[in-house]
Amino acid sequence: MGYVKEKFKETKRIQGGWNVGAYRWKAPAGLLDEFIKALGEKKLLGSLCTECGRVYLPPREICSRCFRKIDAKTVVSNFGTLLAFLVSPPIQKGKVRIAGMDAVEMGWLKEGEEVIIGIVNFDGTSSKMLLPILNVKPKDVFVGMRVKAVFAEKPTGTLGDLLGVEPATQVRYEG
Amino acid sequence: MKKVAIIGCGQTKHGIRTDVSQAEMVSEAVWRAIEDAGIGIEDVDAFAVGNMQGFGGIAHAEMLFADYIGAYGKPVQRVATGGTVGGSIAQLAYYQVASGMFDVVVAVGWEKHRDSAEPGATTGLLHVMFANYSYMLKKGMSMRTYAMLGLAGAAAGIASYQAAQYMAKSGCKIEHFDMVAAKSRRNAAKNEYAHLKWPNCKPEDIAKTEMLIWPLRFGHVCPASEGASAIVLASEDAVKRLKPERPLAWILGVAAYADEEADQGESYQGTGVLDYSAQLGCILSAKRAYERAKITDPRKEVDMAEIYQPFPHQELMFSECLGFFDEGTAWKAVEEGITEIDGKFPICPSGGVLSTNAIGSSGLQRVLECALQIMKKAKNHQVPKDVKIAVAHAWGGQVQFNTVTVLGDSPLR
Amino acid sequence: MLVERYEGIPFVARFRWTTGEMHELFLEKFKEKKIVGAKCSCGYVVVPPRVICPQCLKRLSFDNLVELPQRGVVISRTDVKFKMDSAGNYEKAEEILVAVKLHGANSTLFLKALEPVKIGDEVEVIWREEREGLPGDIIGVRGVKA
Amino acid sequence: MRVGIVGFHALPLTYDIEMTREESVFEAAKGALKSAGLEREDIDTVISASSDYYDGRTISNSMLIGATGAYLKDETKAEEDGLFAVLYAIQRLRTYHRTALVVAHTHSWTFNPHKVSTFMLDPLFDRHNELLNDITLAALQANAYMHAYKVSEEDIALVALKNLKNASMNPLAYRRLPGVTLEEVMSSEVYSSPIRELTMAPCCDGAAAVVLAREDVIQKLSIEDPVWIEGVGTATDRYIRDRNLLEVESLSIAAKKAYAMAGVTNPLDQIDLAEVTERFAYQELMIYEALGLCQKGRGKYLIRSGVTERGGDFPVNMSGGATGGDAITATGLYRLIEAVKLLRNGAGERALVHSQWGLLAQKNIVFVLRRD
Repeated sequence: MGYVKEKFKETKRIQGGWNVGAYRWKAPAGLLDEFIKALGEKKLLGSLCTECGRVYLPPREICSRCFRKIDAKTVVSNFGTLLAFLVSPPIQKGKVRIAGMDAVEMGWLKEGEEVIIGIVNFDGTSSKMLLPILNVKPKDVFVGMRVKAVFAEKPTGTLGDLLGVEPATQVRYEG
Repeated sequence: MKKVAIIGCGQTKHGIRTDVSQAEMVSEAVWRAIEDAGIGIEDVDAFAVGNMQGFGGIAHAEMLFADYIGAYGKPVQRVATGGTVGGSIAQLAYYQVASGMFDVVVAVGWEKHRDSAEPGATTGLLHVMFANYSYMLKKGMSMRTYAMLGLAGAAAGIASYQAAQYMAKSGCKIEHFDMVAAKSRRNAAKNEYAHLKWPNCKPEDIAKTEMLIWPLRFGHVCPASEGASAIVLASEDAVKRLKPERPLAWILGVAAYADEEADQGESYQGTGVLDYSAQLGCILSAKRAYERAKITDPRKEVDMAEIYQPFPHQELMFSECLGFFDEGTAWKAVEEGITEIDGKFPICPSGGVLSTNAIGSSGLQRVLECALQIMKKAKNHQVPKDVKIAVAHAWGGQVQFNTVTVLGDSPLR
Repeated sequence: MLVERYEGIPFVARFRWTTGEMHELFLEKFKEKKIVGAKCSCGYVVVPPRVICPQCLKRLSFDNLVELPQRGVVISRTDVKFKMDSAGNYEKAEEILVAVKLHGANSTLFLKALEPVKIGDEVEVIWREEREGLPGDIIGVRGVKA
Repeated sequence: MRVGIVGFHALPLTYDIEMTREESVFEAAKGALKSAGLEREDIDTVISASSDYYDGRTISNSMLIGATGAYLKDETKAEEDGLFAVLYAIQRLRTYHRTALVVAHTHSWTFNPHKVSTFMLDPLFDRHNELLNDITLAALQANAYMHAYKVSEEDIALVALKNLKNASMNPLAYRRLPGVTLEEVMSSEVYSSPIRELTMAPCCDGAAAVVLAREDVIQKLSIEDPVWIEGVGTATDRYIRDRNLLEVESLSIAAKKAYAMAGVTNPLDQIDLAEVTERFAYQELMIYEALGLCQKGRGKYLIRSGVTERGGDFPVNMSGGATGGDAITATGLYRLIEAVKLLRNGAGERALVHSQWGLLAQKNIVFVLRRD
């Protein structure tokens, strides 16, 4: 039988636009820069609320829970746990458009690849980051998997220096 | 504090409403609700309105059609909270009346987001993160990562993680999502105002649909619908005065506890939310709304619920947060048919958001549908069991807002 | 605390608003250089025509449509010295904007004046040579010599 | 049950503020709680006011939950002027809630608010007229009003001059021009005749917050010197095409309601001062009329005779009003805070506060405040 959808009469359409790209915003100066600088040293730098002890990654300025400015920074582990993930179907040309451009044509995504993105909780933080999961096949990914950060070989001083995560050594009983 | 009744309900057919303008669509719902209440516009003291304005491309659209819905010369209050907006509108209207400030209030929520030429609802959803993405690109995030995040972005992405987290906690499988989705499509087929209908849809039918983003299939996704919902609320005094000759539903308690944004803070700052499926805000809102409604045991006292579930796992997850099932067990109730239209505890007999999602309308529609069930006016999707207490839920923001509204067939004791 | 400023990536969200049948007809009539309004039984004449009377809230249908004269009276005017681009930046301009009530209509239309006019002046609607049934078919108004 | 204002904080208005949106909101919220002598834990409900179109962020409150102090609290967002958030707070305080925090902000630097006004135009017709926006519409209304009631450009300039002089004494104001003259106002750049640079409110960045509480809670917590909200009224008008441009009808209705609630029968006698939101100087004259301070078309006499000047019988905008700086959604809260400060400084017993929303003040809201 399938879907039953009511068709409504088409009436004239009037075109218009909203120049969203013309907006501008502000970020706390230096907050993300310090994080990026640490990436160049293959380290993850979070902010530490000394009131509640939470560590936010990437750094955060205001602790919602304590309603105060966060006052300290700390390096956290490069290892973490995969809390959740999703897997895209094999990427096809013409299917993924980003800002009006085809992601395959632009070379951003590869034809046929299955993109895996995960929610990663790095050890010692109260936060999670959304990162690509690299060097693993979808069938080998599982919730709870131990992962480690993958950094760019040659740091460029950008957010791109954190490439994603890959599986860390999974320790199992071998008796 | 005044007791508050719902005395009229009106909604438009939801779908891709190419036949009407935004103003025409909203007025359709408003006038139906007023007519359904059997009152005149002169009886209406105030309006509670809302939508997500970026989606339909008109800023503060209610100003444009104030003279379509009879709002001129009257107070109009506007709220907007993302997906929860409809629930927030209902609660605003509740407070307007409960405060004793107004006697009769019309609440209306709507969305006309197919007026956006961008695919789906991306115009609106993209802009939750547009500023952050602009910053991340400035800070050197590669276009590859941007494309990957964009691919998984918007609501489907967030829902996928949430689904995976829920699966990990509960042991439920994708086939249970198929069951929920099939139930929703079947129920929607009985609802004249719903968008995506599939009479007698079976889980196997859903299972045949392509994988969108694992673990969610195309068959699991809500449509981007256009439509409007409106309800008329009245104080106990107004009910005595207007004597509406119809069954009423009463609002017994409301609450809306906000959690921190889950995905990203402003300008790519970290947040402290780890589990998208935990929904502490929903748990707190439910607890407080039940307290206010004098409900001590929701499992015994609540008869049915309309849950905000654009994706099937959310019906399971939220039904646990709302206290209807133990954590991680709602999928078993689905297996047993408990949440079917004729089950022991029907959930979303209207088909829910999974089958009809006109953002600003969706949350309010949950309240409206609960009211219809209490009033026994839901026609083909009326649940057979006698509904005395119903719970309407909405979810939104950046995985962070929940509104819980408890309705009953008689005023709060 | 210092801040870092950043701009949006270039992107214009496009819209294509549906008109509904009544407004569609209003625009279609532009092709014939006609302006229609809707006359309610309360006497109010609304333009563009619409499904609900803004005065008394009665339902209006195609039966209420009336053709309006293309002349009206200037109820206000202003010399506009700026324009805004899509990003909200100002550009210098020298234009005249008027508020006009077409004869027999109660609604006010806001249109460009193609030549100087005063409050109280009689004006007529000027059409584009090639009309497509879109709002832009009306270029503006021009004074009518008595 | 009476509701009182027990704390407030407003950031100095400025353009291109050296703060993020989040920081400014946080400072306003924190400051308001401090001035009330309360902690975040004492607050039952938080209502923010902001608008997605001005912020360029869909769900503009979603990333501000931490900064407004709303984390795990009964929260919502009024998407309009902050005074509507205050109205909603009053409604909530009359039910379950004992205390409320209202926070509003707009950073005009983010995107030109006058451009946002064009997004309020009917996209099926009016939006395609490139000349239409809130400034040119105001110009049309001003000319129609001036023509009908023989109001001169000088009358309008006098309103602006009064407000500019007042603003220059207000440390929170953005536009401070000490010693500004009538000639300077009347020769400032024309945007759309008769609207000039100095006869319209400059859009700027601001954030403000107020703490409200129920009377019983105020007594229980021994909170000192509350300012009571005695009356409130709001109403909406028709869309610009079907409205009488010569009056602000919705404001007349709103004012009447607020007066009735506060037991005010003669505002000029019973109210001591007013803080109103005049996005354009001519609007203040129309506001006088709608508030019932004088008859229709006679607003000009109030400004000519100095009644509304500082030191006059009924001072209006001793803070400088929106002419001193307009932070859109926050502007109503700035007016409210200025009025509370004036009452607490002994400028009078009763004050009127007004704000507006939409094209040509389509929506208006009025409060009557009283200090015991």
